[in-house]
Amino acid sequence: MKKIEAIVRHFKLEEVKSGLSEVGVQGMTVTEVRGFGRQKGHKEQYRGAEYTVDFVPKVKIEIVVADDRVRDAIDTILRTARTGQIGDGKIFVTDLAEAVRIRTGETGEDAL
Amino acid sequence: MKKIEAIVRHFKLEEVKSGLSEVGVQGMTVTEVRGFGRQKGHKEQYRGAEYTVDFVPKVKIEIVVADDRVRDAIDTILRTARTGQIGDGKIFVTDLAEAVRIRTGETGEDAL
Amino acid sequence: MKKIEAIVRHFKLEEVKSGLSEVGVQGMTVTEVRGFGRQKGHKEQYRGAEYTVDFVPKVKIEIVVADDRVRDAIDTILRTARTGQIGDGKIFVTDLAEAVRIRTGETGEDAL
Amino acid sequence: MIRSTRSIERLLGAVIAATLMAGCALAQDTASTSSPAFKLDSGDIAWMLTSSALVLMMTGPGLALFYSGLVRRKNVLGTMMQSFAMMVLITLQWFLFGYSIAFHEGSGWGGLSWMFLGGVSPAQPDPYGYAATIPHQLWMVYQLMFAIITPALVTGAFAERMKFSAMAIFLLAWSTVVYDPLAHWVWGKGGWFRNGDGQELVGALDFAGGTVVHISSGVSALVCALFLGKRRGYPREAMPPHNLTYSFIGAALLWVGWFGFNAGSAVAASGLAVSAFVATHFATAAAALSWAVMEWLQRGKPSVLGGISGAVAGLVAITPASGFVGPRAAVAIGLVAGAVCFFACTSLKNRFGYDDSLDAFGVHGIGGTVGALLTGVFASKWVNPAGADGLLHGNARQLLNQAVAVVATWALAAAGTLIILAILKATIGLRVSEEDEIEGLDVTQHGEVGYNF
Amino acid sequence: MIRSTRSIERLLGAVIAATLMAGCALAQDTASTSSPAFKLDSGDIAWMLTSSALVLMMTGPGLALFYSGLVRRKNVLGTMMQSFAMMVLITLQWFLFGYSIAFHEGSGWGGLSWMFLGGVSPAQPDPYGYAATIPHQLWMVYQLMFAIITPALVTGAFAERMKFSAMAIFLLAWSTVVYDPLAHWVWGKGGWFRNGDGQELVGALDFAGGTVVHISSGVSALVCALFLGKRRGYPREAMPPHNLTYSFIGAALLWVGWFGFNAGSAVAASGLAVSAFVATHFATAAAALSWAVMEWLQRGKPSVLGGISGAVAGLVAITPASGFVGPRAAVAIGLVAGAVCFFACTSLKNRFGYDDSLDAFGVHGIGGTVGALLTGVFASKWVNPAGADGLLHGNARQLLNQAVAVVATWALAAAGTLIILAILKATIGLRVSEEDEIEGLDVTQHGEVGYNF
Amino acid sequence: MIRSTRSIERLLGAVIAATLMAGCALAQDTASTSSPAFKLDSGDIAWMLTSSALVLMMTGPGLALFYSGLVRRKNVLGTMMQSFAMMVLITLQWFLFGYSIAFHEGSGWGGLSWMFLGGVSPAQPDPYGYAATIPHQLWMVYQLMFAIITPALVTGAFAERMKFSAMAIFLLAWSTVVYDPLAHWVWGKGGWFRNGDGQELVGALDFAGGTVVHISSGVSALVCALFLGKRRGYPREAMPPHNLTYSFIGAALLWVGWFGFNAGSAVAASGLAVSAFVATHFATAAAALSWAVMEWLQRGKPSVLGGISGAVAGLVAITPASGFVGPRAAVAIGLVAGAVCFFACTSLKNRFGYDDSLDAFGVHGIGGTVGALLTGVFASKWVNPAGADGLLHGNARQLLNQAVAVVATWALAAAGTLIILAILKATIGLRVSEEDEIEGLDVTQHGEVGYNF
Ligand SMILES: Nc1ncnc2c1ncn2[C@@H]1O[C@H](COP(=O)(O)OP(=O)(O)O)[C@@H](O)[C@H]1O
Ligand SMILES: Nc1ncnc2c1ncn2[C@@H]1O[C@H](COP(=O)(O)OP(=O)(O)O)[C@@H](O)[C@H]1O
Ligand SMILES: Nc1ncnc2c1ncn2[C@@H]1O[C@H](COP(=O)(O)OP(=O)(O)O)[C@@H](O)[C@H]1O
Repeated sequence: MKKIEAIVRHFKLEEVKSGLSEVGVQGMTVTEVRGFGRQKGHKEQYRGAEYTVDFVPKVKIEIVVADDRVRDAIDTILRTARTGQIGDGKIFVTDLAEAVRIRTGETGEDAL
Repeated sequence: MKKIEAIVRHFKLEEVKSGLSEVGVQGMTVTEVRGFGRQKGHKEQYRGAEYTVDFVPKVKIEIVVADDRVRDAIDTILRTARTGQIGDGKIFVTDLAEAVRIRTGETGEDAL
Repeated sequence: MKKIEAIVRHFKLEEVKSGLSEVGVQGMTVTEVRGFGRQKGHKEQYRGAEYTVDFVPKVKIEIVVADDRVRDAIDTILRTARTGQIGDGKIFVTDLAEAVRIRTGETGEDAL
Repeated sequence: MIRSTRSIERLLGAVIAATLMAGCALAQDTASTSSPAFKLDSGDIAWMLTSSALVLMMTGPGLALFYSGLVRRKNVLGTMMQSFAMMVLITLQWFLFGYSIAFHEGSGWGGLSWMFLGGVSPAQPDPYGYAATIPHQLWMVYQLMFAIITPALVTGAFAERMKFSAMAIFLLAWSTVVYDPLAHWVWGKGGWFRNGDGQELVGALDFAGGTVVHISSGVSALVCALFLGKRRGYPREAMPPHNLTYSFIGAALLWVGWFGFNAGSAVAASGLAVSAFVATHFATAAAALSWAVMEWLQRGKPSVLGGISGAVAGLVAITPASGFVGPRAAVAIGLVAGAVCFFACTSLKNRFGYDDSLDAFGVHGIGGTVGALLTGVFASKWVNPAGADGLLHGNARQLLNQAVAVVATWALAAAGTLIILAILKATIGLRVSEEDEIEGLDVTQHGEVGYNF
Repeated sequence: MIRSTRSIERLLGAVIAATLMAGCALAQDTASTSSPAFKLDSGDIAWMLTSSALVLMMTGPGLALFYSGLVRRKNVLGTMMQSFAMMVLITLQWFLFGYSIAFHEGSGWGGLSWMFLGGVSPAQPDPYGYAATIPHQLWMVYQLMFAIITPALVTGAFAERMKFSAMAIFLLAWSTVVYDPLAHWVWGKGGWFRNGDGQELVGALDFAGGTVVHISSGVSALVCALFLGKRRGYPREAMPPHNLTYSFIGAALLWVGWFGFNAGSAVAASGLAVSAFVATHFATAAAALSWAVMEWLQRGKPSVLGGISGAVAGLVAITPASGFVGPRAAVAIGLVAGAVCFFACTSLKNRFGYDDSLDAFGVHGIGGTVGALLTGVFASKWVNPAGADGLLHGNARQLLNQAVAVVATWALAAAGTLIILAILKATIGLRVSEEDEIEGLDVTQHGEVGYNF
Repeated sequence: MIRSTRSIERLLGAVIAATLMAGCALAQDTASTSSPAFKLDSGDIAWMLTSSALVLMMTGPGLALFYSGLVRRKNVLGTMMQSFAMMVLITLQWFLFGYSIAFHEGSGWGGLSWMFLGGVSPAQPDPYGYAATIPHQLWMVYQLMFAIITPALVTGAFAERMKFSAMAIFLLAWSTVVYDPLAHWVWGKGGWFRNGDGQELVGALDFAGGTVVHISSGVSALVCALFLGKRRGYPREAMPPHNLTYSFIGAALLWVGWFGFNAGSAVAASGLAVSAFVATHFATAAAALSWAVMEWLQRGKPSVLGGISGAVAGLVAITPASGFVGPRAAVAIGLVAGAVCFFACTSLKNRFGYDDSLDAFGVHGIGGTVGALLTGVFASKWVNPAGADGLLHGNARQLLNQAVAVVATWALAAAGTLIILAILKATIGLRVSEEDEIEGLDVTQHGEVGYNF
């Protein structure tokens, strides 16, 4: 099993979710994050104070999938999350040692 | 060392935390997340617009433990986070290459 | 490639970010988290009810770097995030199987 | 017996609407015939229009904010909706028959002669001298604002767990069988406790609603808390206020709006209104200090929630006394009320373990009782010749009268509440399901969420 | 042709400021010469001062909260700023020439004799009898509050996508070529629809602004929604309100403030003011119930947004009628308005697919039209001898008059809006760039964010 | 020397409570003896009751929201609590002796004859003609609302870092040694600057508190900012407002409430009140425009914070002038004030580097000074015969008088503040510990958090 973490633009979340559902990914966990990278932030001004906000709001999607689904999942994310502009985000993949479904105690790919 | 990530229901957090403390887990990091899975979301209606909200609020608990504590920790989470209803959540385990305590620079299991 | 997760104090974020930028880390992803550990929380009282809040607000910084940059990155975090007081946080390092830049599809270290 | 609660609920809405429609269709509005024996005063009208607006503001957004800030995020809209529902439903009940029950002449109740507001003139004062210098409709609408906030106060007791439909029916019924008669007893022409007519059984002083508004709502709240039972997880789970800043804003608006409530109860822009305004303000400050100092001494820190709770307790306690006492007595009443309500909301509640979620009993029930009794201690004819002297001015009798009215109010409120709740429990049920309680009222009762940050 | 929009915008600001400066410098304020034939009434002044404050409160914070709660988080400040800009810009436009256009004597418009408020006395009533017992300046500033809120209402149609500069210029122009003339037609001395002078073309009843305020803003809103086009992603993407609690607070403040709007339109603390206050309150409750019941029947749940939308619809619909009907007719108007506006904001909007983002048309355009027409049905000389009888009182003619005024208002509003928008689109452009729309108005237009939690 | 600060603080609370108790017990309220020579006016009373409520609303929730929106999330309650504490503590100080110091007859101060409000009648006007047509108690409570907001304004300077106990003691002392005497000098019978008695040293015009309220609080704020030092991390760390929407709501409520402040200062529902209302409104809009245009020109974007800051600057600057100038002069004053305060809060502050956290000095100190001086330029006897002519009407002398009053106010405020702060620093200490500052005032001072989302 692999854990895929994708950091994508907010307004792409729905599309990515639908895409992943279509290729059979049945669960995912989403977190609000702030990203720093090539994409520029913005400036804010409050009376005399001026701040450059380097962080851009993003969402992180985590999905755990069986090894043979990884390619599909990555391709789907690449397809649905891409705008072609700087700041589209990243996909990071890590190996997973174990997965457990809390409700049933099932482990491994059965837990997904 | 292993990193255990457990995605559980909000109102189970306290119980899980106490349970883990009892089996000797001394630290953890918690994140608000939204989960998508078998558990159904809800509908919202605002004047003419109707939305199906597929994501359910969950909390993610991350704990890093020595290899010999993993079993205990997982069992504790299973016991304390379970309601038996769909949506109880998952536990994911990954190998950790290194841990460092920022305050002291200690590494490995000493850092926990 | 390695993924470095650092849990640090809120008000250290800017410093850590600048430090990392200086040693050539070009991207990072930040999440608001709550930490439980040796550092004490606080008490809240609302009329008759008294709560002990064990969780302390922290930020989690995630950076993915090439293997040869790991040492530098960790050292930088240790230097910039440290106050010497309990609660400075942890650094966790995991191996990364793959990284992809969504915009271009580049993989591996090119994706960073 | 009843098969589908949901369809019943819908039916109910439709029936109410249809009744209103019918009422409107059948009865064309006509202005009252004129009578020469009155003199409207534009200053008094100006103040009473303003006061009416202020008292409405107390419920929405005032109380709605005060209460909804104290619940958990998932119930913020449900809690606001309870106050809002009173603004809507009690207004229509008042139109249909509520005002008539409360303020038409009668001993136990006022009857139904003023249904659909028939005979309530926009141009002339009421026939009984409730308000000699303003049109009858203005008195009617001003009193409506009181009728709205009173049941809204009760909602604090069963926050975060009652079905919206049950809440609506309960409070409509409660308003009809508890509030309206009680208002009649204390303020209505011919009412048993109405001071000064010479026909009353027991002359109790209640300037702006210590018994009618606060004891009635507070005691009913206690009954509700006991009857419905605790929130799931109480007191084991932490249930801190989700947005104390809302409670702060709400409390500040309550303070401001309460000038309409108390000084407006002079029903004129007169010296008496000024006196009530001043008494209200000083008692509020004193009670806020008193609660905060208690907290500081007992817990080591004065809190915002403590300060604003004290202020509300002071506002409650001065309400019955506001037109009968000067600023010194007001400060004394405030100091006592702040401390007593502090104990009611902390030690007392914890000792008995009921889940009066937002302390409607602790603040309104106890604060109202303290205020009603202290009115019998501090009232003075120097301040208001139309009132009575209290214990300190040599008239121990008045304290007794106050006690009688307090007991009667407790009894009516408790009995009325109990009966309605029992009937509703046996029919449509009172509480949301456990699942819905966990998910929250906003999504389950209203299909919305408060914040989408 | 125009090279740099940005510098033009800046220039514009500077020019406005300079003009104001010049006006101030050239024309020293002088008090008007005195005239003996008037009698100020302190009660009326008190009520009208209060009403003016209340109507300002309707825009800020009332409407600003109501609207900004409905948008997405990234546009919360931009939306508030639109209401705030009206408080600032229309005030200065009124000072420069707006008031003169609207209220100086004339048939189609009032001309420019009262520019810089010359001749508008702080001490004496106006020369035409708009308000006999209060100083002219008070009438002027009270009317200003109406002129502020009307364009602010329009902003609901193009929320989340219009450039701040374009919005400001559009609404300044709109106020000048739509609002001011329309106010003149309906209320101004010599205006074509002004009832009761005997000089009018068609005597339409509009007590507090059903045509002038609500139809004009609502219809213009529809034109804006159609002309600007939908928000990026609408209706595919979910765009739930980011903070319904704000909308609730806003709606409650609108309700409270509306007493100043409607009862204030009696321009005295009189029986008529009381009658308008009462009609307003009961219609509002009825409409809130009506909308909520519709929702309950159709969707299975009554919502907070439904309840408050219904309340606002009721407030809108009763506005033109408030000084001409009693409480029963008010309830009837409210029930109809709540249901009709519910359909307008749900079925109608979805059928035609325009993106009237915050339902400015559905609530104000439709609600205003319903109210204006029903005024012609329910109006009664019993309630207001200075008014007229409606259909139900045997005068079908009045309904026709109302219809004429409605049509004229629709026409003026639509035409005026269209022309201004077309000009602006061809010059500085109306919408923010797609990127800016995604990032939000707060950061891109104002360099700020609403919440830093 | 002092061993336990905490126990001292608790003691203090207990002592205050005990004193109040004693005062209440010893001194029974009695109504004043009657005197025939007065005539109350219900319209004036109505307006002054309303104004008193409006001015209280300015502090809570108005200013509390305006300020608390500008701080960081962790200090939101602490900041609200500072305003709330003034509502409570100054009320009781006023009751004990504050009112007597400020308004009893005397030259430098009023003495203690009216302690515990003895002799302040609810039924008759005050003996000195402060307010001829309303009861003395109404004047007293109206003035109290001014006494509350003034120290609350000061809190903007030391936001996010002062101990609650120190803040409370500091502002109680400040109110006693700075505000009360100053109010006496400018408005009190026999005061050195009180215009029109013929006994004054220098006749300065201050209609509603340019010197007494705004310069005094603003200058004291600067002293506080310098004396306490910067917030930890300022200006290196980003400290953006945590909730600008609150600041917006607060500013809008300030605008609305300020009508009570300025038009209420006519102490009657008169033409003068109307004139002040109008001047207030137009100056505010002009200043908001002026600030926003400056920002647009200098920074490329007009901001919400800029707009509302400008509005508040306008309200401040027009305050002393509001009863002496017409709308044109008001617009001129607003335009100047907006621009000057913009520079004070941006360039000036950044140049000198003090941490006046919420710009209490930049807005109130500078805006008040600008207003006080411009009053001496634009004042006109045409507008208010009881006032004086200014420079533009041929009386250069008045500008000088204004300058003298301004200097005296700066001096008193600075000296008083410095002395109290120095004493407190040497005893209980002023700032929270560095740890507490990082954790925030909410948790460390009050044991609560603002939001639990
Ligand atoms: N080295 C990294 N480690 C972790 N997250 C990263 C890293 N680099 C980029 N990110 C995340 O990816 C997001 C997009 O990166 P950015 O450089 O802006 O654009 P792009 O993905 O087009 O190269 C960032 O906002 C950040 O959240
Ligand atoms: N494949 C997955 N990858 C990551 N998170 C998942 C995955 N499947 C489920 N989850 C998380 O677990 C939560 C519970 O899953 P769900 O399918 O609803 O119920 P259950 O755990 O009982 O099977 C989800 O809300 C989601 O946060
Ligand atoms: N075993 C653990 N697993 C995951 N996170 C941990 C663990 N221990 C500590 N943390 C995180 O590190 C933070 C700091 O830990 P703490 O024990 O308070 O201080 P220190 O880092 O100085 O030892 C905690 O708030 C928590 O977020």
